[in-house]
Amino acid sequence: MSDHNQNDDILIIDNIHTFIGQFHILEGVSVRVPRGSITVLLGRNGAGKTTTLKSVLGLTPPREGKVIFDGMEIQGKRAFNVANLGIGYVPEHRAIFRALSVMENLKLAERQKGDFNRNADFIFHLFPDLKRLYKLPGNHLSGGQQQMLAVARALVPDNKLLLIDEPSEGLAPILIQQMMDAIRELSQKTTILLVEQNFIMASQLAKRYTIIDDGQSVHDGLMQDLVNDQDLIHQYLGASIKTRKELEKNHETRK
Amino acid sequence: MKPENKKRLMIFIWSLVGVGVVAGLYLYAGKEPFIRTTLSGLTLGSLFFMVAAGLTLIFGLMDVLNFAHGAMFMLGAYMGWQLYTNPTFIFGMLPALLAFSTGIMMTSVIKPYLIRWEISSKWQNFLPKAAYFLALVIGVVAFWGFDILQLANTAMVAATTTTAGNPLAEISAQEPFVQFWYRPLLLLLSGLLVAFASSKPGVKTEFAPLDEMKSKLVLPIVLFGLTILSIIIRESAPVAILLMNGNWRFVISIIVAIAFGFLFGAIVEITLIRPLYVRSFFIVLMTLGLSFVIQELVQLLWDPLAYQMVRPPLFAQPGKAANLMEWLRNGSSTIDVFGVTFPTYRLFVILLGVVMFVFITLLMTKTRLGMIIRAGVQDPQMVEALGINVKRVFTFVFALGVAMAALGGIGAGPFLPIQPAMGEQYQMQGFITVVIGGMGSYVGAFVGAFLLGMGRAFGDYFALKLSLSPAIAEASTVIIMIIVLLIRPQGIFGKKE
Amino acid sequence: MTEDILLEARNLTKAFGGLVAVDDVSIKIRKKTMHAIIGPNGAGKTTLFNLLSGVLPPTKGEVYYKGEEITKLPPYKRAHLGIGRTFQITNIFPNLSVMENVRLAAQAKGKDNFKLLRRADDFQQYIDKAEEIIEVVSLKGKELFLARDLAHGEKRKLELGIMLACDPELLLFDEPTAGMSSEQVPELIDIITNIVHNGDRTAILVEHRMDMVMSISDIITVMNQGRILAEGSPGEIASNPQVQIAYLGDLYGELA
Amino acid sequence: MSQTPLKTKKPFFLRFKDERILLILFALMLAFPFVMNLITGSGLNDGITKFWQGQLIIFFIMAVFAMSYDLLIGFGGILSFGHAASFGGGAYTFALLMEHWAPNFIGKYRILIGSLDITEGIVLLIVFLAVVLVSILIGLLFSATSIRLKGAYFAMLTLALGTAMFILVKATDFHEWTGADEGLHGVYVPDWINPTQNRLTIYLISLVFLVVCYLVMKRMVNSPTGRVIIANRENEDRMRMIGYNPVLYRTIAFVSASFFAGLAGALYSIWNTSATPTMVSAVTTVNALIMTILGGMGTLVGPILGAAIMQTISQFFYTWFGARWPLVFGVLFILIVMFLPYGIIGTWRMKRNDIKGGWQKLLRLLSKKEDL
Repeated sequence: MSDHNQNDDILIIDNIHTFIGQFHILEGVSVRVPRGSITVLLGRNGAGKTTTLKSVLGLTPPREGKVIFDGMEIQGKRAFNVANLGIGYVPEHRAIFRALSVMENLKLAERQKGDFNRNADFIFHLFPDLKRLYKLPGNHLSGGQQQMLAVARALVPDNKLLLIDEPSEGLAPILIQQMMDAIRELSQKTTILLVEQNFIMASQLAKRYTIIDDGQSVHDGLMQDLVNDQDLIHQYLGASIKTRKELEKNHETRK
Repeated sequence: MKPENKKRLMIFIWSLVGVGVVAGLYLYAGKEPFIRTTLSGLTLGSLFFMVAAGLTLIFGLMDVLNFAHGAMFMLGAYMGWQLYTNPTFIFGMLPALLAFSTGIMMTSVIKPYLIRWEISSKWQNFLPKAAYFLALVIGVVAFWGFDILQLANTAMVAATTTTAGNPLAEISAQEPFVQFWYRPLLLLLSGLLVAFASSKPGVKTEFAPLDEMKSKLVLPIVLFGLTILSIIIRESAPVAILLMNGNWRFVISIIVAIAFGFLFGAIVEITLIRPLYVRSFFIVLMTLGLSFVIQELVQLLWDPLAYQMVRPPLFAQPGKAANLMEWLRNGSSTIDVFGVTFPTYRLFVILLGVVMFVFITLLMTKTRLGMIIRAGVQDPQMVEALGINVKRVFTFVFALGVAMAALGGIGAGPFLPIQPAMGEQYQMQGFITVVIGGMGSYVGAFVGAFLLGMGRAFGDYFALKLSLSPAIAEASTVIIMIIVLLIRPQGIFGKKE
Repeated sequence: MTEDILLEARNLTKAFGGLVAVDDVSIKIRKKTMHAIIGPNGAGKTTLFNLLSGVLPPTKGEVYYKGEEITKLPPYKRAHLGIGRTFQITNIFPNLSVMENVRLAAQAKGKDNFKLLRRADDFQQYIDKAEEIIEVVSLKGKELFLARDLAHGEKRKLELGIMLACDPELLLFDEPTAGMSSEQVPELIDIITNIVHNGDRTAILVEHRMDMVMSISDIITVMNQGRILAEGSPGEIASNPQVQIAYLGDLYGELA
Repeated sequence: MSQTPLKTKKPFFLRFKDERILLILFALMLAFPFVMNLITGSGLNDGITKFWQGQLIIFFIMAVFAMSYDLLIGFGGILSFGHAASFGGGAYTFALLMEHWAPNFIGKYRILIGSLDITEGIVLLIVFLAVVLVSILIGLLFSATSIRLKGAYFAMLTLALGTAMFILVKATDFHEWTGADEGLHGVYVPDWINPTQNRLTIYLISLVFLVVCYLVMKRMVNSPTGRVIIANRENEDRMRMIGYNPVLYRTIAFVSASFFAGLAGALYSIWNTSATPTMVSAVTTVNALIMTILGGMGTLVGPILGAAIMQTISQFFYTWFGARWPLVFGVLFILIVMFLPYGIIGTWRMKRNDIKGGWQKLLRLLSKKEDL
């Protein structure tokens, strides 16, 4: 933890424990998110990555531990209060509002009047498709378009931190590429805490990572170190995944 | 595109069936009975809609079946009728209510300071409880020796004895100010204590920013001003209102009923429903109990009698108007519609229903609040994650639903007997309407209400014509519901789960 | 050869609105094998599972069990034929005791389901069977606990127990280790292999833990975006570059 | 509230141990009229003894009705707002047959065994068979609707079906049969069970009826089928995967609940020799609901306690609070829903282990086996 200055962390999750009903989902998760870069949460299905994001936001408030955002303790606060401090959330499964049009979806995310008009150019620059679909109801969008809308929605107000949950899930390769570019561009403007299963995508985007396994944060560090650490990948991210370099080599030989 | 085409075909077929049924009825019944029955169907439909609109809105967002909706409809009628016949009761109670609300509304002002208070968790637990208890005691003391029943009696007497000649004949004295002055003060104190308790002093996980203090102060200051005003006008206002032109008095009645419904709904949601959201089945039971309590309370205040509300002058003059202009000029009680004599007040009820529908449609499609409601129906958590206080939206929607029921009540006031059980039947029809239309859909409620109204009206017509009992007409709505549900289990405009 | 096939799906397709979750999948499950289905998130594994167990009706295609078509059979009839399944989300009877959870499943195939006026506790055979199974899934000593009071891992074991009590020939495991900590997994794997191999049963397994899949399954089918990407023995799958890419994310083009 | 299976079969007499409080209560109730008779000196069939027997009869019958409702809502997890249809259906079937068919039959035919005239007995038997048949049919009707509809839609449809039944008995078209709004009054009831002449008989019959129904329902709840119904409440999808057809078991729950409700209705009809539309109305269902909630859903003793409380409250609250007593009752009900959601028995049972634990600790302290 000595590789960076603590005061630079926009978000500090300190040993949180979260229960959903009877289930003890998080059993001690600690994450640090340094300002101005992308941090990724890794881990297999059901490890507690999504719950970590929800706990930050207050949708599943943690029972123990601290969440410090921008120097302020926010654990136990209602989700709308937390969001209004400047945290944007892109949930998994593209929870856009299907009964609302694209425009309404975006307008709904305004925290102050005019938020959308101020940021419209940037949003349409990132996702030009949305401009074309502006008046369409949400349930007429394709999966990829819905995912773009979900991300765009988090960009309407000026957020200091974005929580993005599996933006690549179920997307076609070309769309994943587009989403990656968008997120990379976003990271110039704000800090991002990303949950991503697609390891290649995660490894290309993120500067730091935290691995969550069985509701505990078990490892963290710089992404470039993880990419070269076969054993760690093997242990936590599922079996015989080879690193990118080896894959590339494989690909070459097949050619 | 296949399902789209199938849907269009279905709509086409059903429109054909609808046109066929209408044409068949027209041919069978003949022109005049057909128009007359249609008009009464529209009137009924409008009433059903006014009950169902609130129900469906509340159900859509919160999954709450409100069994007290009929009772709230009835309360709206009573409040409007009170103001119209003898507002002594309303103005007598108003200072108390306003003073109490002023106190409660101070919550958001004092909360930011109180939660920063450094006290031990023992005190954090104890203080709110003590405050609630003290608030209750002070509240009781404030009403001690206050003869509410006598105050309520004034309207009863007025309703049974006053004639059109002298509206002030039965106006009765209120408690003199020298006896009354301390009551609002105590209630203000009681409200402040509740505010103190609900702002959870010393609890660090609570959240309230210190800025925006100015905007938070507006509401309590306005309410405080209104409280002072209501104390001053306590005795003169009833006289002023009774001397007013009847039409304007009726307009004010409607406003009062809506305002009362809104306030009452908000209070019920905050105090009774909110703690039960985690156990939604118990909300149904709670509202059942609430409807009990409301009905009994009304009977306690105004005796279990049926009152007839005098129609406003615009609808009161005997005689038939040939057209709309003539009606508005003369205030005739009936009007000629395509050769059928029809009471003007019923026309007004139809209008009220349509206006309400337009209002809801505009609210839902054009405003930010409507957007929030439509989004909240699908995913309240995500709405909250966008930074919107969903709890407050829930309160607002419930209050709005109750306000609409209250509006329905006062709208029905002048042509239904005003009695404690008047809401029950409409609640049942409201439920059926909501189920037919699809729970949560206001368009469905609108269509369903008029479908039911028509069914009921034509049921009545056939019952009369074929000398069957009126029970057949009553059953017609149930039959329509069963048919609709057999064809579309999720209702006409409902979405499949 | 055909007698060797226990379950067969032909051209199964399932679409939700516009989204095709399972796209023209044909799969054959041979008797007495442990057949694993793997694939990245959203590949359609759970949907395929739901089609096989009858929770969802397919948009197109047929399912055959022991050579007979069962596409339109409701789940409870499939259960009588001998198809049992577990759920990804723990899906037990929370307010009943562990014993009762298993006992009910044991009772399902018996002929005493409509005896209204006999005490359930008088039917010793079901209780005996339940006790036996509780022992197999190593929940002994917790019979009288309410199911909701169990720890998560124990709930998963109970889930296995419920399925086992139905006496199935074909077992469908939907991520049996989801949400379990690493220390608990080996025990569960033991239980599962024990159940399958000792009972001469057939099993289909959807699982994320690759190490587990590789070590216990006979055949592996890899799904991606609703289709079957590859099928073969663990060794073949491990060395299949396409699979690697599917699992790591479909950024193949960019890498080239 | 789980049924913990007991491996060892208890000896017959030991089974009563769990029920000893109820056994004592039963004995007390059995002795009640005679004791009252001794104390007050008024005859068994008049004065205050007769009055209190009447009160208890209503309690017994309503307790069975409430229990049958609990069978649906508490054990089956089915929220029906039309349960009064079964109760009223039983009452009307009984009253209609006794009013329009039985006198004719008895007038025309005599059935003798030796010199013993059992005509009335046979008539009653036939009428009760009809009651059973009708209530089963009503149960089937209601359960048929549950196949297609779920949740609030289903609840609303049961409400509507109940209302349809209510409208039917109120319809003036059948006035000469059903008496429309007024209902049927002064229904013919054989002398030996006539509540005005032989109240003690009907008292004992209702008491036995309650006890038998309680035992049968308790047995049903613990039977293989009952266990399936309870599990169905917990998790219908999983039941399907195990191999049960939930629709079938829901139907069984509906039919058996309707069966008991119908019998209770018929008995109620004997008790006040009438059948009125109120018995079919939603108010009656709501009463059963309130009783069940008060006592505790999912327990059989709960509804009995709830019925007792209701009966007591409606007696005493009137004298205490006057005609507006339901106001107090309504407030009480809201408080219970808010703060005792599992009802009296339910809350007690949840806490019982704590109580037990407390007692054990106390005993340990007293016996000084443990230093604390």
